[in-house]
Amino acid sequence: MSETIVKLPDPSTARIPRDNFITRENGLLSWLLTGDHKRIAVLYLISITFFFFIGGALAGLIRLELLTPQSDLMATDTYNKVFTMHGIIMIFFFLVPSVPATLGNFFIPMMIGAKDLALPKVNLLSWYLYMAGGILAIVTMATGGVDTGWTFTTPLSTHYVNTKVLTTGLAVFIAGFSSILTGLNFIVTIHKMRAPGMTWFRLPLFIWAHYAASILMVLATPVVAIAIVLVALERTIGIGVFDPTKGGDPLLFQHLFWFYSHPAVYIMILPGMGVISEVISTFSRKRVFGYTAVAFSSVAIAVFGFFVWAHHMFIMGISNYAVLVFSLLTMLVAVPSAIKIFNWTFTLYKGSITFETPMLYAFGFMGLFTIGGMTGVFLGSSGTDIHLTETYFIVAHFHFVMVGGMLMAFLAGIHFWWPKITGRMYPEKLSQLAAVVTFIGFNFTFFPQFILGTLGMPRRIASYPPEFQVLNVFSTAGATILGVGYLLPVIYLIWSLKYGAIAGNNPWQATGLEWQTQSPPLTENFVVPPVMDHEAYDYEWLERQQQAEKQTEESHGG
Amino acid sequence: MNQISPTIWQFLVKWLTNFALFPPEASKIAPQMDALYFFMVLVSLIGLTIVVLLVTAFSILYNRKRHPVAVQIEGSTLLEATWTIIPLGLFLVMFVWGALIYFRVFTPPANAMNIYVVGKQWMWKAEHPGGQHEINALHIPTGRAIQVTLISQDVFHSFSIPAFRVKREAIPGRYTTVWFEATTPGTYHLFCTQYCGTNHSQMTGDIVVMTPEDFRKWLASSTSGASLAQNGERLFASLSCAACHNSRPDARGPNMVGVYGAKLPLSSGGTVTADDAYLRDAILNPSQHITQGYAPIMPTYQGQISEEGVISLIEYIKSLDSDYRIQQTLNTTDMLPESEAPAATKGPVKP
Amino acid sequence: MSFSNDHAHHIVGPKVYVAILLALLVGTALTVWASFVDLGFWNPIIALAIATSKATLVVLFFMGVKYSSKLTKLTVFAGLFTFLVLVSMTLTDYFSRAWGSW
Amino acid sequence: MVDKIANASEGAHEEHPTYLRHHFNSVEQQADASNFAMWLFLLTEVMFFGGLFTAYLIYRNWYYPAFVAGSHQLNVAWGTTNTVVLIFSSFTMAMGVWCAETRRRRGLVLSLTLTFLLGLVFLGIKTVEYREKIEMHHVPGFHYSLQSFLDPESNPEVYREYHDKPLALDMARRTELYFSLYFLMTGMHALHMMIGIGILVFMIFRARGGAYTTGHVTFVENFGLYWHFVDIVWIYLFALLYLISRH
Repeated sequence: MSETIVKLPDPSTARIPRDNFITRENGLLSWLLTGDHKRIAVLYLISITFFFFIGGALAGLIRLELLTPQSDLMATDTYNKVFTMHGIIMIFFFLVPSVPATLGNFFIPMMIGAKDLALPKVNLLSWYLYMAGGILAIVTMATGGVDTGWTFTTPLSTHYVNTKVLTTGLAVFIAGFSSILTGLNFIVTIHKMRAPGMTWFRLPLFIWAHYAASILMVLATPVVAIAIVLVALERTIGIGVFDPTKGGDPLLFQHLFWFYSHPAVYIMILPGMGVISEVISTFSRKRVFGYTAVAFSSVAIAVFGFFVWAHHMFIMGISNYAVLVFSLLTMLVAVPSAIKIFNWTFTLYKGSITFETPMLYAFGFMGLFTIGGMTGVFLGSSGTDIHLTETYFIVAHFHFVMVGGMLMAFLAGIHFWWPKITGRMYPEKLSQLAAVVTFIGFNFTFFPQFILGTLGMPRRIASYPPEFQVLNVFSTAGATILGVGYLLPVIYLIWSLKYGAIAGNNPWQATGLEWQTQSPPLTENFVVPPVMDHEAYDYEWLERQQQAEKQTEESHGG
Repeated sequence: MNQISPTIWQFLVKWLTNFALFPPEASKIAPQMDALYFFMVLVSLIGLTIVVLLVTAFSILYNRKRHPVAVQIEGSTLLEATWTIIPLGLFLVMFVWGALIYFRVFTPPANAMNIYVVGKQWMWKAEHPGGQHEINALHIPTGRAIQVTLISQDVFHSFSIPAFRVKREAIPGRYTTVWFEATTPGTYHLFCTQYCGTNHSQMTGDIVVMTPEDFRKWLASSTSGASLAQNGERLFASLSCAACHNSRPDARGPNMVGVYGAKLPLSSGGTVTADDAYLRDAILNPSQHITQGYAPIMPTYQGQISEEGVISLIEYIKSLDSDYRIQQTLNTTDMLPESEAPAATKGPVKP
Repeated sequence: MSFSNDHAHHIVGPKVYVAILLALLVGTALTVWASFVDLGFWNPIIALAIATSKATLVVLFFMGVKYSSKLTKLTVFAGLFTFLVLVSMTLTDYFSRAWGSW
Repeated sequence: MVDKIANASEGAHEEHPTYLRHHFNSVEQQADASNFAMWLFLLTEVMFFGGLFTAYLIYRNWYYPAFVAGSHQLNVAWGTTNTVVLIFSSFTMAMGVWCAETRRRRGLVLSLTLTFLLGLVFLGIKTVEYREKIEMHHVPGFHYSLQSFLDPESNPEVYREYHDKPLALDMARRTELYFSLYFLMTGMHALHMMIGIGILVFMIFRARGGAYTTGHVTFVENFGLYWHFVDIVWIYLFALLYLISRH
C-alpha cells in the first residue's frame, strides 16, 4: 500500500507561486467585496465549517440526552429545540451548500476552462444571503429557538407552538434564495462559459453532477419559499390555507414542502457523487467506466427526483392511489443510483489503484451510500414504509445518505483539492487515520439506529423505553468516535496551511483542467485560456503532455 | 474476565439477553411484513456484498504495485444493461409486494370491531363501542379484526404499534383508519411517531392484548355505564337532530335509519357512501354533500361538538336499524323545557 | 459592437408588436364575453384556453422566444413542465382521495 | 417586420466595449449569459407562483360554491380595465426594448415612461379594488365578515347581477379561503409590479443619459422579460379569480 501516485516538486526548490488568487489583493475588504469565485468558495468553506460544527455540537447534545432512557439532560422542549436546530442548520446551512458552494464554486469555472462564474456579483450576493440566513438562524437559536422540527409541519408550526417560527422561516427563506442564485449561476456558467473544445461529453462528471443539482436548486427551491411564506402568513394573520378548522388542508403544506425537500436530498447528494467520480478516476488512473451512463444517471436522478416527493407522506392520509403512483416512481429513481455505484466499482477494474486519503473516503462513500440507498428502497416500498417510517430507521437511512454519503464525499473532495486550493499537501498518514476513524465511528453511530428503528423507536423523542438503551449507548459511543474523526481534519488541515509540503501543480497526476495550472491558481485561473482537445479522464493525454513538457525542459537545459 | 469492569460486563449481559433485531410479531400482518422486510434485507446484503467484494478484489488485484499501468476501458453496454435491469426488476418486485401489504394494512375486513382513537397533545384517548374509555392504553382481544378509526384534535399524531407493524397518522379534521388482528396476548408499546410538540416523547401507551375471555371480563369491569351509541342518542336528542331527521312525511332532513353504509344520491349529482368520514363531514360541513331531495338548510355544528361527541353521534347513527329509537328521541325533544327549544327551531340560517 | 453575431439576434419590429397588442386585446374581450355566457363545464376551460393562448403570444413575441435559441425554448419548456408536474401530481392525490379507499 | 441586424454595419469588433466584463470573451457571450440567467430566474418565479396556483385549484375544487360566491364579489370591470392596462404596458415595454435595440433614445425614454405610468395605473386600480374589499370586510384575518354570503341581498350591487343564493354557514366560512388566495396571489403579483416600477424609475433616469442606446441593451431586454412575465401571471390571475366563476 505504500505505492503512491503523488509527485511533489523538489522540496528544496519548490515554492508557492508568488502571484495567486490569495496574494493578489490584501485586506479584509478585498475578500468581502471580491468577485473571484475562488475567494467566494473560500469564504463559503470557512462559514460552512463554522455551521457544521454548530450543527455537530447540537448532534452531540442529542446523543448525550439519548444516553439514558429518561429525559434527564435537558427539558423536553429544549431537546425539541436542539434537534430542530440541528436539522435546520445541517440541512439548509451545511448540506445544501456544502459541496456546490465550496468545491463547485471553486472548480466549476476551472474545470470548464473559464475565468470565473458567469455572474460573479450574484455569486458574492449568494454568499451574503447565506450568511444573513445563517446568522439569523443562529440568533434565533440563541434567543429562544424553535421546536417544530426542521419540517415545519403544519398545523403544529402555524398554531400550536409559540417559539420563533417566523424568524427561522425567514432564515430558511433567505438561505433558499442563496441556493437558487448559486444554482442559477452554475447552470448559466456550464452552458455559456465552456472553453473552446469543451463539449458536453468532455465535461468532467463533477460538472454533470453539479448541473443536475443546479436544475433542482432552481426549480424546486421556490416552492419551499412559497410554502414558508404561507406558514408565516398563516401564523400571523390566519389565512387558513393550512388550517383544518378553516377548511384548509394541512397536508397541502407537506406537498409543497416535500416538493422541494425531496429533490433537496438530491441537491445534497449529487454534487457528492460528482466528487466521487473525480476521485475514483484519479486514483485508479482510469476513465470512469461508462462515462455516459454516469452522466445521464445524474440527469435522470434530477428529473425523476421531481416525481417522488409524496413518498414522505405514505401514511399521512394521501390517497391510496397516489401512494401506488409515488411508490412506483420512487423505485425508478433508485435505479440511477445503483447504476452509479456499479460504474464506480467497475472503474477500479484493471485500474492502477492507490489508496490516498480521498480514495479511502470514496470507498467509505460507496459502502455507506449503498446501505443508505438500499434502505431508501425499504422506505419507498409502501408496505414496509408503514412499519419503518417516522422511526429511527428513517433517521439512520438519511444519515447514511447524508453523512455517510455526502459528508464522506465532501471530505474526499476537500482532501483531493486541498493541494490545489492552498498549494500545500495535508499530512497523508494522519488523514488516512482520520478517514478510517470517521468510517468506524460512523457505523457505530448509525448502524444501531437501523435496529432501533426496526424495533419501533420513534424519531424525535427525548425519552424512550429502557430496552432501547443498549443500542442507544452504542450509538452515542460511536458519535464520540465520529466527532474525533471530524475534528482531526480541521486540525491537520489548518496545520498544513503553514507546514504542509508544497504540492506543485498536479500532485495526483489528475487530468482535469484545474490541475493543469498553478496551485493556488491565479485570479484569472489560467495564464493562457485553455482549449480542450481531449476527452475527460484521458490519462494517456496527460502522459504525452508531461513527456512533452519534460522534453522542452531538457532541451532548454541542454 | 476479571479485568473487565463489572458495569461493562453487566451491560454486555443485558445486551445479549435482550438483544432483538425486530419487535415481537403479535399481529397477523406482522409475519407478512417481516417476510418482505427480510427479503429486502437479503437483497441489500447481497448487493452490498457484491460491491464490497468487487471493490476489495479490484483493490487487491489492480493496486499500483501489482498493476502499474491501467487499462483504459470505455464501458460496456451489456454490463450497464445488466445493472440497470436487475436492480429495476428487484425494485419492482419490492414495489408490488409492498403495495400488496399496504393494501392489506389499510383495507379493514367488513366484520372488524371498530374502536375510535382520538389523538391530542399529548395523549391517546380510545373509545370502545361499549362506552369503555381509555387514556394512553388500548385493550383488545386476540383473534378478532380490530379497526381503529383515528382522528386528531389538534396537530398530526401518528398511531404506531411496532409489534403489530402498523402505523397510521391521526389527522386533524379527517378520519383515518388502520386495522390489525392481534395473535399473541401481552403488553406492547404504543407510540406517537409523528413529532407533535413539547411532550411528544411522553405520548406513549400500552396495547394490552388479551384472550377473548379476559377481554370480555375487562369490558364488563370497565364500562362507564353508557355505550357510545347511547351517548350519541343523548346528544342526538339534546341537539334536537330529530327535529329534522325523522321519518315524518314532512321531515326536513333525511331519515337516519339504515343510512350507515348506504349509497346516498347527492343533489349535486353522483352518490356517496355514508361511512364514518361522510357522516362526520355531514355534521360539521353539512352543505358540502346535500342528499338529493333536501334543501341545504342544516346548520354546521363545527365548534359545538367535541370529537368524542361526533364519534358518539356516528356510533348512534350506525346503530339505528329501526325508526323506533328516533321516535323516542323525538318525543324527548318535544318534551324538553322551553329554554332548549330555540335550538330545535333554529334550523336553516336564512331561508 | 453590441448585439449581432453568429446566431442572429432578431429584432422584432413595432408592426409585430402592434399586431400582438391587438390580438391580446381581442383575446381579453373574448374571454370576458365568454365568461358571461353559461357554458357550464366548458367555462373554466375556455377561459384558461384563452389565457394560455394570450400567454403564448406574449412569450413568443413580446419575450421573443420565437426568435431565440433552442436553449431558451428548452428553458421555457422546462419551466412549464415542472410547473405542470407540481400541479398535476399534487392534484393526483386530491382527486383520487375522493374515490375513497381503494 | 422582423429586422435582422447585420453585424458588419455596427462598428468594430476589435475594441472591447467598456461594459464587457473581464471574465467574458465576447459581448455576445455576456449578453447570452445574462439573458439565460434571466430566463432561469423567471423559472424560479413560475415555480413560486406554482405553489399558489396549486392551492387555488385544490380549494376551488373542494369549495366550489364558496369560490363562486367569492368571485362574484370581485368587480370584472376593474379587472378587465387592469388587464387592458397591463397589456398596453407590456406593449410599451416591448416597444422600449425595440427602441433600445435600434438606438432610439427618445423613443426608449417615452416607452419606459409610458410603461411606468401604466404600471402606476394598474396599482391604482388595484388599490381601489383592495379598498372595496376592506370596506366590505373581506380581508381574511381582519374582522372578516360573512354577511355578503349569508345574506347576498345585503350587497345589492352584486346581487342585482348574479342573484346569488345564500350560502350555508359552513360553506360561507370557506369564502375566507377564496379571499386569502385572492389577496395572496394578487398581492404577490402587485409586489412584483412594485419592484418592476422601482426598476423602471431607475431605468428611465439612466435611459435619459443614453445608457441603453449605445448597444448594451441586455438590461432593458432582461427587464422586458420580467415585465412580460408579470403580465402573464396577471392574465392567468384574471382568468382564475375573476372570470371562470362568472356565469
